[in-house]
Amino acid sequence: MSEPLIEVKNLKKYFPIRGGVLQRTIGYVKAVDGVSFTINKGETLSLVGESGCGKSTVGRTIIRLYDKTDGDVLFKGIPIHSLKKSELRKLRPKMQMVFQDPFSSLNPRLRIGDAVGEALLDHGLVSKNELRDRVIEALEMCGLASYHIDRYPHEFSGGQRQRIGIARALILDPEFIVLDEPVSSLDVSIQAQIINLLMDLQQQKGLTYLFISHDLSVVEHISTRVAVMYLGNIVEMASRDELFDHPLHPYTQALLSAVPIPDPDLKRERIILEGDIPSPANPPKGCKFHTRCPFAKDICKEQVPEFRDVGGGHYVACHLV
Amino acid sequence: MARNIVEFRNLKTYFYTEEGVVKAVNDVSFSIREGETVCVVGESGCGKSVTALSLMRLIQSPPGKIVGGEIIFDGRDILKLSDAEMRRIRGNEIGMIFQEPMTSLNPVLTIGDQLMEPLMLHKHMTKKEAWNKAIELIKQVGIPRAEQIMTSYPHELSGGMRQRIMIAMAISCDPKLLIADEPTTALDVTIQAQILDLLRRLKEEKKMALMLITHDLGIVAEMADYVVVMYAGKVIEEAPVRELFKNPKHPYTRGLLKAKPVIGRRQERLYTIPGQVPNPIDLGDFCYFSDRCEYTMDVCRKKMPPFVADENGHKVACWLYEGEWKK
Amino acid sequence: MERPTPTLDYRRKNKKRGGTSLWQDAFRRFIKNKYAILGLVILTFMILFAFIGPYFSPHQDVPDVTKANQPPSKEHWLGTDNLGRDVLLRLMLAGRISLTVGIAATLILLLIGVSLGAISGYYGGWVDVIIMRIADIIYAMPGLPILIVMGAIMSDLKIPPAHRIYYVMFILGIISWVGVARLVRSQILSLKEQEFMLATEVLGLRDSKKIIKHLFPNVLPTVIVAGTLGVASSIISESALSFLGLGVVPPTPSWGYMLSAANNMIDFAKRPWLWIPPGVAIMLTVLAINFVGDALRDAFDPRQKI
Amino acid sequence: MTQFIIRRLLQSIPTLIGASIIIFLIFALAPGDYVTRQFENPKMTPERMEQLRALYGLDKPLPERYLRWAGNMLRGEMGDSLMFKKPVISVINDFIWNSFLLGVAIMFFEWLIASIIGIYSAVRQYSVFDTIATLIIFMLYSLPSFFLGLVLLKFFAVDLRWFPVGGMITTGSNYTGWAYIMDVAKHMVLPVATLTLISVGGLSRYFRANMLEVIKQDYIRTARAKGLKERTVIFKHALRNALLPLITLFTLEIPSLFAGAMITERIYNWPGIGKVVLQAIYVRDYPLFLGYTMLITVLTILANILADVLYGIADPRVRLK
Repeated sequence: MSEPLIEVKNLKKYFPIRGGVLQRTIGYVKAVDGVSFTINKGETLSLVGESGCGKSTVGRTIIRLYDKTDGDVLFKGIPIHSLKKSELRKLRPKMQMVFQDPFSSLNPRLRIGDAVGEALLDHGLVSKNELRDRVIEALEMCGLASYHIDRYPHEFSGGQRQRIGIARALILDPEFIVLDEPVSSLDVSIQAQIINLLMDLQQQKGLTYLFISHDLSVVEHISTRVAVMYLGNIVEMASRDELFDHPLHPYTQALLSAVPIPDPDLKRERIILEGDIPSPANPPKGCKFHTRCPFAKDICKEQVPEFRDVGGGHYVACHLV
Repeated sequence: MARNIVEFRNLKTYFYTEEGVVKAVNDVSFSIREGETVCVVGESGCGKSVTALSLMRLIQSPPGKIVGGEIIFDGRDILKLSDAEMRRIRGNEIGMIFQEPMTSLNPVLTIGDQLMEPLMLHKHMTKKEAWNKAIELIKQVGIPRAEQIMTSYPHELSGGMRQRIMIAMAISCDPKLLIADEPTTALDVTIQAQILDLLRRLKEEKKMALMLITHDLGIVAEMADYVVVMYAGKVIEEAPVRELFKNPKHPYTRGLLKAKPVIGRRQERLYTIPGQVPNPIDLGDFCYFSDRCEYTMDVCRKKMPPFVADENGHKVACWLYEGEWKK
Repeated sequence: MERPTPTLDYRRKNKKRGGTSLWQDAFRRFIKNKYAILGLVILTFMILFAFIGPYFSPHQDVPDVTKANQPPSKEHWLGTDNLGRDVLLRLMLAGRISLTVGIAATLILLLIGVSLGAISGYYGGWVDVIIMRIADIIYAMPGLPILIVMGAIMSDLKIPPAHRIYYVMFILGIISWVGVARLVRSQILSLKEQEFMLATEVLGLRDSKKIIKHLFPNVLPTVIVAGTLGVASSIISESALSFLGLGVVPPTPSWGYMLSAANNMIDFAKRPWLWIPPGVAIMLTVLAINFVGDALRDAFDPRQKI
Repeated sequence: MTQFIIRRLLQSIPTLIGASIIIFLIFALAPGDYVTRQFENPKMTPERMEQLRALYGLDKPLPERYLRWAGNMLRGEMGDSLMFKKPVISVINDFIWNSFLLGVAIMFFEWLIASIIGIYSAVRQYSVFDTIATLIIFMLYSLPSFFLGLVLLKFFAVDLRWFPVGGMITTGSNYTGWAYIMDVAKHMVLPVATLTLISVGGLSRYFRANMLEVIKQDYIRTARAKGLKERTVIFKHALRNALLPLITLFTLEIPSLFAGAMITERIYNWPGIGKVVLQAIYVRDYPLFLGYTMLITVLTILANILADVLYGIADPRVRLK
């Protein structure tokens, strides 16, 4: 087993809800409600779940775009959330992020060369005359051409912009990259290009990824390990093969069976979940999934299931397993 | 064989933009039979939505305009109808649901108000009758507490519920055809499963044809009887669903099937189609896929391939099959 | 990768190597706008008229009572005033004042409005609360009466006529920055939500870079539009104040002050050449600026075409 | 809702205090006061001036004067107008309704014309009507109100003699009943026309922009897809949404009904509050001006709260807490 690069310990992120005459905090949206996991060097851990499950908030809190509410995040043993602003800034290049929306993730008024190169310059990692070469190198590594350096974001398609976003992160020579739904707004044919690019780069550079996605088929392709989130908690976590071949949590099973498969002859037993995802401001008591779980028992309504190892690094939080 | 409910014949819908003419739908022909589910599949900008909106005559003009062709619906050419006649078809004989359930319902009108509108208009129901029918519809699309929903506003409902309401509204007048334009793209996968299930059930119950527009081949495999593949404003391949998945012919279709990761089918690398969809402005007269195709020949860059059917009725527009046509 | 990805240009028409910035795009849209061009032509004319025009006038701006109150003639195209001065020349000279005050007042209001709005939006917290409270206070007070009272106080303070113009600029700037501040603040708040601003944090950019390279250029279009339209309303406010005799006063006339000739019943009824030309001049200038401002808004934001 | 109103009222207290301090200071710091202005002549001795100042309470230190003034204001006592020699309240009451009459007429015509032009321009965007309306509107809102007022006065009253040159009733007449109403109406035509023409431009642009924005929305497409008549689509589905932001605008215009139009009232010699206040400024009648300014400030603050409340009632998406 290789060494952990990221350790997340009981991380919580609550967003206050304000109300009343004086706009006091009257409640919290528990976007992330106590998650723990580690990411080992060189692997891809995927966080998968539906909208509102808190997967993006986890990603943003890990690299301290948001301040945590509770818990700890260690990057190579350094507690990220205890760093001073200047120390954090120095560490920034090591932890990067690729964003979901290729249209809003690039400043429309900045040339590509500046967008990709500015951080390198700002951190003093390169001299001004070397900069251009480094930018071109990064662009080419991401499948773009050197003459793109003088262009503006609106002159590129979604897939190309996503490549620019990747180049911008890559040029800083990071060890860890949070990929926040990097392909979900792209068409299938472009999606495949970007996934391959990400996997190639990981191999060449020994990168460690946290891959956030709602698309299970992409997750299955790209991950080493997978964690399934529901309403702010991880309900199941295991190696990719284990999770997809032997899903234990009813939610994971339902998710997997809900994905349409491009084979008209395949007839599957489908678990169709009833109802909607409850609001994270007012989650159900006990197991948060019990309101939609086809197998829910009385205990599920009262007791929060423990997140435990059921063997071989397969973790699950369910009373019925 | 059931008769055609819709037949697109050489439909051309262009958009006149500042940069030039976008031939969003460029000589498209296909048909949908009664009670059949036809999936129109393709990537963004391929013209699949514009085809559907042309059928409803809801293309915004300017910049859009239907410049040629015919759309025969139930024996009449839609494009020749008066506005009043067209309105009697919309929402009555053809229902339509859209991609964004969050913005497709009017935020300041109650669900009940919006549901009752087409019933009172097309079926000449009284308010009371329409109210009862609307409640029945809400139950039919699987939403509990129908009375309460009637007086709710759209923002009080979740995305999945709103899409159910949209469906209820679209089927309220028992249309012969339901158009669903990416109905589940904005929804979570467990909700998507609910909606697809609902659409399938309603289609059977109401015996209506379904024109389902999607980019997801998984949904196509699950829902379609017949598939139409579009690329850059053209239909490049069409076939019955089993035939298409078993024996995809066009390199683009094949590429799409290979490029999408599939659950339970692990592979080392994904197949990729290189490059990207061409800029739709001022395209020439050649195969639009030629610059991304791994089998490109000289002829592909010079002439537009004709759309030809083989003996199984599997149609494809590709020069690779030139040899087969001569037989 | 199996094969190198062919790098297709998204816009094939764009053959040149250097990219086209949004500024260039906006410029292209701007010069295509007929109203914008008309506005620019009128505006250029007014500026030349006011600043160069007087050098071509055969008259001197000195009283000559022998020629008082003459109607328009070949010699005096717009007639003469009650002191026998050429109205056309006065109109040009007044234009200098009106245009200068309009522009300077706008610069002051932009300076205050943009900096307060930016600070408020960027830092948030209690700074934001305080600035927005002050904005609320100023917004709640009736603008024109306060403006007029300040004009009156200027008279009480016995400010020399030559200096009044600076005070007028300043007063106009101070009472009209609220709109711009709110606009800039809301723009910055929405920019902060954009992923590229999150990216600047992830990249660890310095605050100064975030502001100068990322926020500022994206707020600038809004500021330019607000500034242009601000000049128009400053000109109108100044003319109202001067019309009441509480703004810029003789010997330096402004268009508004010239219009106050209409306060005299005889001049008003019998000598329209004294007060109609400055009114038309104000209207033309403001119209031209509004055309340009509106075209700029369209050019910067083609989606919001109105 | 009640909670929201209470909160907003509480929030407006500091605003009101701040505004009152600023308004008070503006006058207090001005050198010329009522006494110097009104009684300064060679015969007046400095002693007598001081006596007068003491009489009017102008000799006390500033904070004391402010507190006394503010305390009086809170009790609704605005003091006596120096110019009219009677309570400010009754002066305001004497003239404000004349302004209100003018204001209501203007508001009626402004909204009527603007809505017709705005909606029609939006529905027929780029038509000949739209182009011409746009041009005229631009010209109207580029006009200073006093210039338009003067031109209309010169042309229609002085030259053509269609309408009276000023005032509210014909001098020396003592019409009653219908004749009185007609007389007032005749006097109202020009001032109402002036202010309506000036303000109709901006509002109709706003109407048009709102309509255009709403017509682009998905739910309008949905309405059309239901086969609704274009009339229903525009007036039921589009207009209701387009009107929402206009509710705010409308409510915020309410204080101006009471504020009077200083310059226009002066030009047409309309006996409204605006004209009187302008006069008060010229003679430095501070109590009257202070009373008036505070009244309008309070009305503006209340209108702001009312605007939010009405918006909350009209838009089901907004929940007032």
